[in-house]
Amino acid sequence: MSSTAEIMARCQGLFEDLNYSDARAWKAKVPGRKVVGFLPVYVPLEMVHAAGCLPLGIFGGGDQLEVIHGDAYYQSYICRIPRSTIELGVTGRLDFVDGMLFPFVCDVIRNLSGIWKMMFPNVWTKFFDTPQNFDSSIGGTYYVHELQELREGLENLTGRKITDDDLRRSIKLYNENRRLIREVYAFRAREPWRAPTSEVYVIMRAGLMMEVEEHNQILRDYMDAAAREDRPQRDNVRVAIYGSFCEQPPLNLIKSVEMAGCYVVDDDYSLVNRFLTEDVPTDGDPLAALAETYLKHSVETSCKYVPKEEDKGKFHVESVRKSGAEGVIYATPSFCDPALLDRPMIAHRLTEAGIPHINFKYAENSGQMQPIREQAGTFADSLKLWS
Amino acid sequence: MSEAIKEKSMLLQKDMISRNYEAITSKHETGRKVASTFVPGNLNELLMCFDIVNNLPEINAIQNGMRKVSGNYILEAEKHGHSEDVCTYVKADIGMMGKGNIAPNGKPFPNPDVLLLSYTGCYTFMKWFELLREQYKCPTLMLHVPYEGDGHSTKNMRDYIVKQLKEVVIPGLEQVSGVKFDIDRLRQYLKNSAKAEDGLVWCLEQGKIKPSPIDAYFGGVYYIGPMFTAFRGTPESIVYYEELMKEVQARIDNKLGPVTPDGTPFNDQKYRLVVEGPPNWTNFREFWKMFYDEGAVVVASSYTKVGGMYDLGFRHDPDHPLETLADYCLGCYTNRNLPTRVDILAKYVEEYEADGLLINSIKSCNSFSAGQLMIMKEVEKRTGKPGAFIESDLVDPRYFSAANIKNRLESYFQMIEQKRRGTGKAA
Amino acid sequence: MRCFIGIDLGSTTTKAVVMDENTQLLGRGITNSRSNYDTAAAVSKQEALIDTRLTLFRRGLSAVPEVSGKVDSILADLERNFRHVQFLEQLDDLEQTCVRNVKGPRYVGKETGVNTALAEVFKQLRQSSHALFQPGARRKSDFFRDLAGSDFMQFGEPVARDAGLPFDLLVNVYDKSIIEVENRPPAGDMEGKFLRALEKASGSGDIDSASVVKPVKDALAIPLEETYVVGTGYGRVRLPFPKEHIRSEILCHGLGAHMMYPDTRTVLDIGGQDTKGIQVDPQGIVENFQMNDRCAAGCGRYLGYIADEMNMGLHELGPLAMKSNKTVRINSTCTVFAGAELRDRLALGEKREDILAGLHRSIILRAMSILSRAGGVKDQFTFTGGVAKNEAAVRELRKLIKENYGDVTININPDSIYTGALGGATFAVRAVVN
Amino acid sequence: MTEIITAGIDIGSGCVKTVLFKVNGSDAQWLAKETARIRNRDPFQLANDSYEHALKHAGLKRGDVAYVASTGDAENLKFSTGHFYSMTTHGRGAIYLNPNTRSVLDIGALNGRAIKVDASGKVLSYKMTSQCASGSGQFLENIARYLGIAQDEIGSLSQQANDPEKVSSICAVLAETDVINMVSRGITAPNILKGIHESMAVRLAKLLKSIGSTDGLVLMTGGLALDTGLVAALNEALVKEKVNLVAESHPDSIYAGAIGASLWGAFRHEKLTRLVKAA
Ligand SMILES: Nc1ncnc2c1ncn2[C@@H]1O[C@H](COP(=O)(O)OP(=O)(O)O)[C@@H](O)[C@H]1O
Ligand SMILES: Nc1ncnc2c1ncn2[C@@H]1O[C@H](COP(=O)(O)OP(=O)(O)O)[C@@H](O)[C@H]1O
Ligand code: SF4
Ligand code: SF4
Ligand code: SF4
Repeated sequence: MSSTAEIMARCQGLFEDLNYSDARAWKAKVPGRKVVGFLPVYVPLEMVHAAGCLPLGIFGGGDQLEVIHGDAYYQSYICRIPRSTIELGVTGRLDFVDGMLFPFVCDVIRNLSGIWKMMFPNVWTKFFDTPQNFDSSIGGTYYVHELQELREGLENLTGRKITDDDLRRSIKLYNENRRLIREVYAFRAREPWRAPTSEVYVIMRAGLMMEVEEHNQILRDYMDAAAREDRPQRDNVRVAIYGSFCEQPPLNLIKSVEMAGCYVVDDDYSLVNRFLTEDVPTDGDPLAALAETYLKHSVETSCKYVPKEEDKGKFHVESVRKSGAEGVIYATPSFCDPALLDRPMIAHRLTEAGIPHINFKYAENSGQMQPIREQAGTFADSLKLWS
Repeated sequence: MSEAIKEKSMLLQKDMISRNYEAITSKHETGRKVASTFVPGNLNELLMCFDIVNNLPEINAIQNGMRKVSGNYILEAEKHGHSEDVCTYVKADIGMMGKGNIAPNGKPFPNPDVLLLSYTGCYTFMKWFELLREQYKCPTLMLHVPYEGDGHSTKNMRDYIVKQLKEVVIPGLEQVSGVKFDIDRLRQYLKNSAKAEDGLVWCLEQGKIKPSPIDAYFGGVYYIGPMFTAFRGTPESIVYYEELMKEVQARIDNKLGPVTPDGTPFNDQKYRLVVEGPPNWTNFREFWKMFYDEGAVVVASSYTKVGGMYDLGFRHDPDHPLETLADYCLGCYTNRNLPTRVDILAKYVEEYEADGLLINSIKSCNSFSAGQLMIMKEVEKRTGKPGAFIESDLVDPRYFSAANIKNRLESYFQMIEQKRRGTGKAA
Repeated sequence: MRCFIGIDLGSTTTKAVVMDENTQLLGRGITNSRSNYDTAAAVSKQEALIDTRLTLFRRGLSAVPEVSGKVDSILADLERNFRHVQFLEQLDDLEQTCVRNVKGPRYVGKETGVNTALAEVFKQLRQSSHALFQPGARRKSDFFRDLAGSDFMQFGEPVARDAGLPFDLLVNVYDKSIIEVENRPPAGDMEGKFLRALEKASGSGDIDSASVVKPVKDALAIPLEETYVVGTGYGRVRLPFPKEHIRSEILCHGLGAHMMYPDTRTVLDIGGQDTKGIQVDPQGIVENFQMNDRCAAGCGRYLGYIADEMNMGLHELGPLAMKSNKTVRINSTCTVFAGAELRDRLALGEKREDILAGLHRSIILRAMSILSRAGGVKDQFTFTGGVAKNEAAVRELRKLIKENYGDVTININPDSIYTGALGGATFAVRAVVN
Repeated sequence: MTEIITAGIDIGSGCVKTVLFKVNGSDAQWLAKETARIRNRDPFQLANDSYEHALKHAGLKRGDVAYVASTGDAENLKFSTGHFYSMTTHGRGAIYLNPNTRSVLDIGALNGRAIKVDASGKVLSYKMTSQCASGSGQFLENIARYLGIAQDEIGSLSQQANDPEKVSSICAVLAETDVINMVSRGITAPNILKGIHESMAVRLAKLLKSIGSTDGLVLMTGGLALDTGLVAALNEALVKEKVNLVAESHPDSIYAGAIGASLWGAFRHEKLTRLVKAA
């Protein structure tokens, strides 16, 4: 049985490694293995897994990467994640990646897929679109075809067929992964001092850089270890953080928020592994199952259209209630149109529901934490002193 | 643009626009229904089938930008919690509501009866109408147009759009308007569209002549006006383009350049440019002047393709009414992937014999801007012609820095000039 | 003789270069632009003409056998003494201006006290000025404002304390007056000043007056005719010249770098508020360029803020940063926040030199992005602008160029700050001669 | 209710502010105040010295103080009992200085903060300016120095303006150049200062609106509160905005953070004592 410190050392190592040595080693181990990178927010990882590939989460360069060439491709008023992603590419850090998936998030990631095609013509690059029409017969039909296209693309890449049974097996593993993650989240919401978000977050990020089987084991081990260890409970308030679904904040920011007196009990960081909120059925046609789960049981986030006005923000309000958060910090990357355009609408809904909220912006390489501490700290003060 | 000298086509257009604003603002008297919808991927012919008047928030934002009121509207929106970082078209629109929602004709805008969210090429449209929907609480019809990520459309995409048209959009519009859908009416309008489209394409292609009888950017935004807004499919737009063609032909015959806002023909054309990206509206004339003062004419632009890429051969096809609408939506400029955009721009630089590609990068608009530096590099590489990059915004006056833009433009033109003279003998 | 002049009106400094018709460089002059632009242009031009005289002296003296081998030291003496004469003259002006400015409600009842203190401070300033102009003395800056200013603060504080006056009163009267003085171009009569300097220098014994005075006087007699002036730089639109005398700073920098290093293909210029990456062809013609956008993060002024925050001269930052062997990563390069970042880091217990090294690296990282945007770095590479004087910045640049572009010849000229003006002067020659 | 002594220490980016209070229930008596400009010194050492100074002034010893509350950049202050964040303390301090306060604008050297409070000093909402230093106190200070104007003269000069000149740049650095341009165009110092004040005022008005302040008194705290020109410009901007807000300053505005800390310290102390008793 490992301690949280041991688990964290493994995950931290993966999380910080901008050379992706682990994924490289995975690929080198068996000739012919392929690695497929993906960007936030959602792609069906089970499909990549079923193809025998390693899905590798590429979530920007964080605050340790010096961006030189990436800036040459983006104006100052565009968020950071595409430029650090380009930096990773240009500096050869992704030279072992055989395919790249650019999901439907926003115009920035969308256009990045085109840049990738031009810059790395030898990499299989796919823009992966998810429907914004949630009717099974309309959006569903379209999505099944898109999934089929993705399947064929992967088959082309690996030179082997993906059978329905391959897919079902992978879906099962990922159902397990999602279930365990839901458990970790519930555990943290119950006893946030035992599972600080600065740890949970790193475990989630690391999980997107390893095989799902290993991650499942780590999740189990972590919950065991964390429940056993004696960690002091502090006089902190409970907050949920939303708006951080794409470009990720620096780990220091998460730590600063915790230091300023907040327990983070819910978040939308690296959403991909919680995007589907229920198990994907493993009987019947797996593509239809994936499509149907996406249409009917996926999170609300800024990159998905909400068909009914009255449903906007409902997901957030419900998550706040479920996790027992006392307030919401809506923390968005600077220049993130999806999150920032959503912000007033979500804010209205939270206000209507009587949930206190604040917002601020960050960049993946933010260095100055003082304003963050001050804003989060004041929020904590105010929840502590007056509620 | 009050004191500008106007040609007949411009007066025609002005009249069309004001009649449309009249139709919108008088909806309570006339009982007509009003839809809000966007330029790229707009389904004007379809709306006409339901006698619905078309109100385009982007056009309102442009009007407000040119009338120099957008700055205040944007501030108003920011005061209500909108971020400084996001698209200013959206904020100018939301802010206008906050300030009484007055149309350019001075009358209040009525609330729309339906938001037709036929979004293509830009993600922000979706958020924009979610925001409007929150205000107006009116029916919202979403038409999701997939992005051409691989540089072409697929049957799946087309089927998806047609299905949405059949099962979501048309029934929705029938319900809002109480008018039954008549596909033959649609065919007739589409026929009108195709005819007008021929005219527009002819005009834009005259940029190949030297001196160019048109300015395909500053002038171009007028030429595309009727086609991109509420008039595609109407007989008036056919008349407009016939008039425009006559004017252009007259200039060709007399070897004249386009008419500048000062009213003089711009004949002394030293530099020919292809421009990528939308213009700035708040300082539109000042911006244009920076070009013609230096002798730069724009011979082709991408902005004039956001509402449809007709020059690549697409025409609305009355024989396949719904399919043609789908193809139209899929093919708008910003719905094409970056490699395709590079192909198009490089082709323009070559076919229009331009001195280079100038990019006006818009702070607001990720759809256009994210990736433009890569576009510039690629086009430079392919054509061997130098590119230049300036930055401004659509309707936020805070982001128009005349000195900065002028500095870059002058340097760019002097550079082209120096290069032309070969050895450094230039002075 | 015909003189061709290029003036580069930068955001922080204004530079002038004088050339003869064969594009031979005659003189350079610099002043800070923190004053009215006409004045800045006039002052820098005057400085360049002074330098031109020195060149002419050199030419004259080189023909005099008696001084062979001593020309350098004679000229250096002459210049030091000339500068000293000029300095004292400006100091007098400053003192009179200060006295005039001791008025208004804040000074009521304290006039005499302040005046006495001022007299004392200026006495000390005059005394210390000798040391400033000693042979081999290292001056913090070339500008009167900086030289007089730092000593004024240094002497002022104890004087004020002893006199029981708030130091702020003195600072304020200084701040007010220095602008006025700066906005008055130093009185003309260059010849007279040179003659006085010559006297002073020969008074000191090591100059053989007879053999030197005549060639110097002869050189002073040569009329300097301003044949053509070209203006460039940030403030060029405000220059008092017609449009055809004005060139884009990009072109001037490209051409200037080409004049210095004909094999240059890539030029980086880091100025006060902009950073430019320029590609030039073998003729010095600009092929491509990029500059920072509407945010001045990470430009030269950034270092100015840091220097202020640390109470140091700009010249001293580089050497201190060089002492570091560990770099602290700094991500935010907002020029104005530089000070805050510094404080933040100091509070975290980082060492000053390490933070400084980090700040220098972040400036250069930004410059590297602009270079990358302008098409990368080709052989040879020339670094120009004020920041090229900073050794720590140069060290980081060399490292990063090597890492990203391999072995590239890197040219850095001690006079690189004049690159734009040099290009301007070259354009001036071409306008007339070709 | 027992009478206790509490201290509030506010470490800012420009100065350290220290206060001492005697608190008895809702009754608070101000015993001492100290400001020290940091000027490249170690702020923690400075805080320590200031604190000593203040104690001496009030005739007290360290042991007499029940709760030392820090605020500002002072989370790591060794001798503090607890830390409150700036906006919590500025809100409370502002209510102490003027009980009619409903919104607080705290404008320091680098950041601006708008805070909406209720009558008890409870923070209802707040917002900080962004990471870009445009329109900050530091910027104004630089310009003033360049113009040769002392900080306490800025206000009155600005109010003498007859034709304020707009500052167009968003960037504080480029704006400085703008200003230098203005000087060379012969624009007078009052018109330049007023122009800067106006552009700051617009931003501040926006900040206030964004936290939902629509009526009542706005108390300015922090270093720039004493700048009467800014207060005047802000009031003009508020009138133009047609909001029912009036901005005022207070001679002790600069202490608002420290006062708030001291008073929340007392509140917290009482709560803790009660908890201990209950236990
Ligand atoms: N001796 C020096 N050592 C280090 N840096 C210097 C020195 N002199 C000038 N600088 C830097 O150079 C900048 C000015 O560069 P310059 O090329 O003159 O700019 P501009 O043309 O915009 O006036 C200053 O802001 C300063 O940071
Ligand atoms: N009388 C005054 N008039 C104008 N500005 C002032 C005055 N006194 C102080 N300041 C400005 O106030 C700022 C410091 O304010 P303060 O609230 O102490 O900031 P911080 O909390 O960040 O240290 C400085 O920028 C200084 O220039
Ligand atoms: S951070 Fe926001 S704007 Fe940037 S790529 Fe992600 S979703 Fe798009
Ligand atoms: S982002 Fe661009 S395309 Fe999208 S709404 Fe704004 S201006 Fe239009
Ligand atoms: S971040 Fe700093 S340097 Fe950049 S615009 Fe803002 S104030 Fe200017």
